[in-house]
Amino acid sequence: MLNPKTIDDTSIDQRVYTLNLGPQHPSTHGVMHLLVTLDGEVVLKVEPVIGYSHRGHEKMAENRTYEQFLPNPARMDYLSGMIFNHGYCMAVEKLCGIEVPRRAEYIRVITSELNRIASHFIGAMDYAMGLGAITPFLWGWDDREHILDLLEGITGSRLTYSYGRFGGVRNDITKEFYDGTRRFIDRLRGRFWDYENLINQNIIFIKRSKDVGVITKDVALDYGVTGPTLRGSGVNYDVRKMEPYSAYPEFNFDIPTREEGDCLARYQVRMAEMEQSLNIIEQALDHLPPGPIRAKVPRLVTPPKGDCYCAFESARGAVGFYIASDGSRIPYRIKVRAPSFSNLFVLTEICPGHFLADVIAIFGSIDVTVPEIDR
Amino acid sequence: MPTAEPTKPLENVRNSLLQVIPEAELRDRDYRECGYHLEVRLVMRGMRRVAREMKDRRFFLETITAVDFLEYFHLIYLFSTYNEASFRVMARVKLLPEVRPFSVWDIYSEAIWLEREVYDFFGIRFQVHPNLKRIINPDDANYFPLLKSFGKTKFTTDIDDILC
Amino acid sequence: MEVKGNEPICIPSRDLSPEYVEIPAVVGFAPVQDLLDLARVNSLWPLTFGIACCAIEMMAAGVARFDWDRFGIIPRGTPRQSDVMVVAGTIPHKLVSTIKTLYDQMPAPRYVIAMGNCAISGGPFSYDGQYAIVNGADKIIPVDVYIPGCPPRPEALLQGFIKIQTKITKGIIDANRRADKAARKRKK
Amino acid sequence: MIQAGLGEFLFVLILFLVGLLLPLSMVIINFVLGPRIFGEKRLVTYESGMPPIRSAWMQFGASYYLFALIFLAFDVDVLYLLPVLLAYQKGTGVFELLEFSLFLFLIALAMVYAWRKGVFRWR
Repeated sequence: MLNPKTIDDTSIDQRVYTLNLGPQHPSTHGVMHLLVTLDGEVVLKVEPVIGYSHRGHEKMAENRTYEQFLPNPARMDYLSGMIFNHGYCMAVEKLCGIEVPRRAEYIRVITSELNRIASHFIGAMDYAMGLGAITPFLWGWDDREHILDLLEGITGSRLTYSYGRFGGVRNDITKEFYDGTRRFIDRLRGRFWDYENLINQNIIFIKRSKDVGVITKDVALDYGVTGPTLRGSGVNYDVRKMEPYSAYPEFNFDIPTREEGDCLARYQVRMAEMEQSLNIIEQALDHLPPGPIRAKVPRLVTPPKGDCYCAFESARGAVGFYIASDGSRIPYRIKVRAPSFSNLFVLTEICPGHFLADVIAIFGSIDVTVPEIDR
Repeated sequence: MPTAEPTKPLENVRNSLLQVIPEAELRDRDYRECGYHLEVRLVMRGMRRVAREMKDRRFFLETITAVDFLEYFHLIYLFSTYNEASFRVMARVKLLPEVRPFSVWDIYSEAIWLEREVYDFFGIRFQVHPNLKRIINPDDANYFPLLKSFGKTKFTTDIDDILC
Repeated sequence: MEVKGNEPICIPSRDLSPEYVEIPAVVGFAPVQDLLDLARVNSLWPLTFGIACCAIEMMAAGVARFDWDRFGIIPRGTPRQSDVMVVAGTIPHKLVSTIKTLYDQMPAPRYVIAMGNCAISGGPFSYDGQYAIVNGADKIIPVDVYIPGCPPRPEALLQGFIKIQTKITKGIIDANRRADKAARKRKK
Repeated sequence: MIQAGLGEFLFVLILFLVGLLLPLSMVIINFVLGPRIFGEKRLVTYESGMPPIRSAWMQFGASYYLFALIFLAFDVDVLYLLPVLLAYQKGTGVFELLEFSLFLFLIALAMVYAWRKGVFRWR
């Protein structure tokens, strides 16, 4: 086979050509553009080109007060919008030193974990659809609609939530939400058995996923990979456990990891994480403390001079909000550390040598959201 | 396990960094208040040594970003660990606008794209970079968006060093 | 592309450039065309072109619960086989040439749905000094139906498709429905 | 008598005419009834929205050709399914089943041979 290092697409050898797995492609989860250099079916080089969904969030942050910037985080990674929203509120609270009442922390954990399950449904089932399995895609989205109904009941929106406020959450959870979540937990626990039968033992799914796109621990460290993609390679790094924030220390849940590091391992980690999230929600609902849902916070938050970096775990990995404030109402600089950005460029390391169809499988198993990369 | 003050690993990193770059200024920061444990303030020359030392101690490069303070830039590197109680080290480099910092891409492969993003938004040209071109903005764009001089930004004029 | 930061970015508003003018069919016989329109209405194949958050709601409209298959809507991967282009999401400058290329590669008759505030007017990201996005899809390609919302609910997207159906059949269905209602009232 | 002889070949003529007219009529109806658009990039080959990097005329690997051959083998034998039905109508079903499964088995042998030769491994 030709040596990937020395080949580029202008080489005289006719068999090598470069293909645009471009912005508009059914398998690229949004407008991701992969420049794939191929020798027949074998991939020699993959170069992701990004920027097709760049909206200038960070420049907007320098024109908006902290409150006006609230809707933006949920539109960065719209699959785990609730987690980003709470993360941004947590970053500003850390900067201003605002204490969040325990009930609000519990509500944040419940809604974040529900959003994580919804995001994993899309991540895992889009991966399965990348391999041609349409039924799990329909099942996954159907179960996800239950979560969206629950969250829409209390927040009013299905995808891009602005539910968090500095110092707590906007409104309390209702009785229907409480009962609905209980019913949802029981229903979903029964459904995992169906997914197990439909996909996990499917010989085609296993043959297409096993030993495909193996990410070793060193490569993961070199590229700063975090999240389920990293946990599929055997490193149990999860910001909820390593740097406990919000109310997570009060729940016991474990971090599922797999040792193989291939596409199947990442898929299994996502499915196992859904069960862990269900445990967390159940424990949070059992011990939901009474009390206020928002701390006393001035209408316009003016944090002191200084900067702070607040890390939290989204469905795709370790997200970090770096906020530098100059003491005024408008942030001086907000930098969002997007996990998808680091997870994406692992492709350039692990894709050479696979077939083109495997590149789509690997890209699906890494599960990135494009606007989060381009911010 | 809550992050009680991880004295043991933090001390190791502090001592090793002190040996590697004696001229840098190390500060302990309270994690609960600012999100990182150790801040290293140094000049551009020492940055590659810090990166190599962090790579040897199995830290991963969380992000590279810059903050524009009109007369100078702050180039911010964040390192974090996978394994034991995670703690975060921030390397802060003060750059004058025309200075071309060294690239750390051969130590951390992810730095290739992180540095391209910093160049794309701030115009900071890294030396010895494999292909330093724009990554997010259109290739024929002639502006560096996140500079304070570009476009609309409301910021108070009395900017001294924010972080002191 | 010369972009200065401080004044707002505005690409000259789309004059219906000649390349987008549809050349009508050779046989312009009305009843035949109406019959064809009725056939086109019930098999609108959208191009799977989701850019951002609205794409997720577009997929949700395609899945079991909202199920746009009822209207004969089958998403197609290539522009060569699609009738409707749903612009779902924000349009950065880097994507403008792609949208134009895809729109050109779609055969006539073709329609465009601008889904979400970003595609209508730049939505939550359009402000004085925005350097990255184009304020609205109609600055690039002629748009038939605008669906407000951020993101709009899947039902709103389905209603957008129905509105396109009414537009295609030039309101024939509504006219007949109104005529029947008037007739029933007169008979009472 | 010649006419009688000729009569049997009438259906071949009909088949040929239908085979010719059907696609032609589709193209003509489409040309006549449908509107047309001449966009600037209409004839550019579609490569997910980007200008194609190289023309599609290039040398392909040999394994594509072998793959196509094996597909052809099975495609042709599917073609035989229909005439077999018409031809073997006399006896009970068992004979036809045996006859045809033997035919399928022979073609499957070709596939096993290709498999052993490593055609499906693409290297």
